[in-house]
Amino acid sequence: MMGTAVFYLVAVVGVVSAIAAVSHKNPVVNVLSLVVTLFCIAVSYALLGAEFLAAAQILVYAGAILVLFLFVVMLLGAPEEPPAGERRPFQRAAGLALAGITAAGGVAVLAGIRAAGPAGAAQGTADALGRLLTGPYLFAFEFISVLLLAAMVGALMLVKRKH
Amino acid sequence: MIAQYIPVVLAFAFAALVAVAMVGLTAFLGRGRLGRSRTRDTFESGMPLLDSSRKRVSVRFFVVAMVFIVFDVEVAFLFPWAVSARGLLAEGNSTVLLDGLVFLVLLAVGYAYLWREGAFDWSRRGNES
Amino acid sequence: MTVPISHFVTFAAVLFAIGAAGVLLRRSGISILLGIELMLNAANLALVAFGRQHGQLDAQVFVFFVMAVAAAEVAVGLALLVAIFRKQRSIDVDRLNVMRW
Amino acid sequence: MWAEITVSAAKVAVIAGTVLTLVAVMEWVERRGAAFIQDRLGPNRVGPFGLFQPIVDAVKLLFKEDLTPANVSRGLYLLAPMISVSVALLTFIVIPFGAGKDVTVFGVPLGGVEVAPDLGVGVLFLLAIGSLGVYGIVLAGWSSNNKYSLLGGLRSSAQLISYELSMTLAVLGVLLATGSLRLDDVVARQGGQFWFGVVPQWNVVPQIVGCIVFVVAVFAETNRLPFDLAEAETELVAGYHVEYSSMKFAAFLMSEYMNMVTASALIVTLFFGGWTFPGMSRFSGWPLLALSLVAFGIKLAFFLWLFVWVRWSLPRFRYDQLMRLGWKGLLPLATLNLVWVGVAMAMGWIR
Repeated sequence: MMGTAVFYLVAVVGVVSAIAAVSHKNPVVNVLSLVVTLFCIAVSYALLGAEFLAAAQILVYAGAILVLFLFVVMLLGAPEEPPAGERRPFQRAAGLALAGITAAGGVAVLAGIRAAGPAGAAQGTADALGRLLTGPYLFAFEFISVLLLAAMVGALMLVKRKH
Repeated sequence: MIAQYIPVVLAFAFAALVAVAMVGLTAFLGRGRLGRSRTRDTFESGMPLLDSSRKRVSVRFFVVAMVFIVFDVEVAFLFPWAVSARGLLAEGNSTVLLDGLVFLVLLAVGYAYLWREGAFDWSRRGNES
Repeated sequence: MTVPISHFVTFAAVLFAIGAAGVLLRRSGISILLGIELMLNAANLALVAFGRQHGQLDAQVFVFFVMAVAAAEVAVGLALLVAIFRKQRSIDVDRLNVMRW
Repeated sequence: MWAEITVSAAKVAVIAGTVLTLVAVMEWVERRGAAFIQDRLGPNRVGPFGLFQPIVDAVKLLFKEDLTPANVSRGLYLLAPMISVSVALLTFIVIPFGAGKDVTVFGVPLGGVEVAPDLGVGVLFLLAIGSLGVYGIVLAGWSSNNKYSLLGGLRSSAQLISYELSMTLAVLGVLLATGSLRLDDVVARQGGQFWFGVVPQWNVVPQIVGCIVFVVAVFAETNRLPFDLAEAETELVAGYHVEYSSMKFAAFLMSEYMNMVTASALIVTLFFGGWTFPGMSRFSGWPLLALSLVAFGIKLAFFLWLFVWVRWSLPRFRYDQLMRLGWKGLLPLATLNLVWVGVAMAMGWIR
């Protein structure tokens, strides 16, 4: 029951901060709210038995990726959202409608799986994940390195000043 | 298995309590005399403030952070490998260490590229914004 | 644990919709990338929840890979934003309507 | 259930209380140590040898005028020191400070002098939460709306993330040799056995390179001299906390010292056998617990003194030197250490 209480607390906090993350005007607040949301997702992972993933989520997402976001916000001098000038009203309505459809679709999918409860109790320990990574997913494991290498080269080329 | 998180929850509560107490206590005990405007000025070595301090900063910070997230993800992938390697080795899987070595070699290629491009040279010209 | 899996998935769906709304409605490039991150994370959460339902760990490995892909996406995406900001002095995506400059 | 929670809460209170006391002691040691190294007396008015100086300092800081500068982003400005303190208070919960697996309190197993002994992710929790410490610094720098703060905060956060990689890679070497994320297992593997009958099987012997990398990296992570580029009084006045006063300033100071304690404890645990000591197999139960605490305390004291010693002996790096050392020096060394551990394991040199 402690897990239950924690989950609903985390869900509410996560949703509220997610709304702040996409709607607040100040980009620094956006990034920080997303940190809170990602933290809530990490707690959900822990509740789902994915303990390693929870730690990796904080280490990689909150500790690295969003730091990069924060650096970019400061790099650009914390730009405010430009005034909503040229954008036509129907674009805004269409955006909201699409988001609504997405949510409705998610809920519709949910109705199908409501019957089943928690079945397996496979624990996502680092050891178990390591065995999968070096076993069936070995190629993907090695290839991730190549993907990140490509991303690194690309990003460096983009920000480099040409002389 | 949820039980393993009880101390973590308690520690979070304790940390939050201490943090709030520290900032709250000083606000409570250190009241009064507020509002003398000069003391609340931004400190610029005694100079009056000339302009905003929210400047755009050098792109080199971005490069460092970008390189960091790439390597951080790679290191995160090494954790499960490192933890399971010992057990797998004992079970007779002799190539598991080689898997990690290949991963590290691929990482080293990226590292060598960054070195050549001068991403680690803070004072080299041409990197700054 | 007594929380049904469907509640985790509902949480994920709501987060996904919020992220989608952010991507569709905001005009600053940073906010759009943040929205994409939120959507990716919501998908990850759903994946972990479904993986739990089936008692399998493969979903968690997938999520781990998604994290790596997200890191790569963020590195390149933000580098693009920095490059665009240098040319245009703005990260308003509505003004990105020129093919070359 | 409730008994476990009570024991856990008691452990949080006792261990955190000890660490906070150590922070006060370290403040005194730092000032007296500095005075000793510079051949002067140091604080000597309050109590014997000035021992009560930290208490006086704390009271003074508590009653200082609570200033919030005019141009700051108020919410973030208040949040930053809170993040720093919370992160510092959370990181040491996975460190085993002493034995006690076979001890029970009121019928509840104590599980060692460690707040969260059953946490599966072990040291990864410490690394993950520790990586959030960047936010405290970067937010302090940005929200203060001060050029010194902004530069200090950015510099410091870039420094933190640069050295975090080397630190993590050095930890990975130990984890690879141990095959577990839990620091309990790391300690258990190092205790009780000897090479050639005299050299304890501490990780520092096969992984001396990793140990050096780790020590240097945690010096940078704790923002201590020779890596205190964030403060750099001569160029940045005080870096990211220049706009902070009273207890908010003390929060940053305290988190620095707490991080120092955690870092020293981590060095001891990962590379120097943790709480193990020669001849410990003859003891069990409470005597073992007490002796293990003493052993840990002695090792911890040495590394804490090392922090003070180095601070007053070495000059500060220049920023480009710092980055060069981190990226071109420590990172390859840490990777080589990892490869070496792998090779040694494949050859059967490390069992």
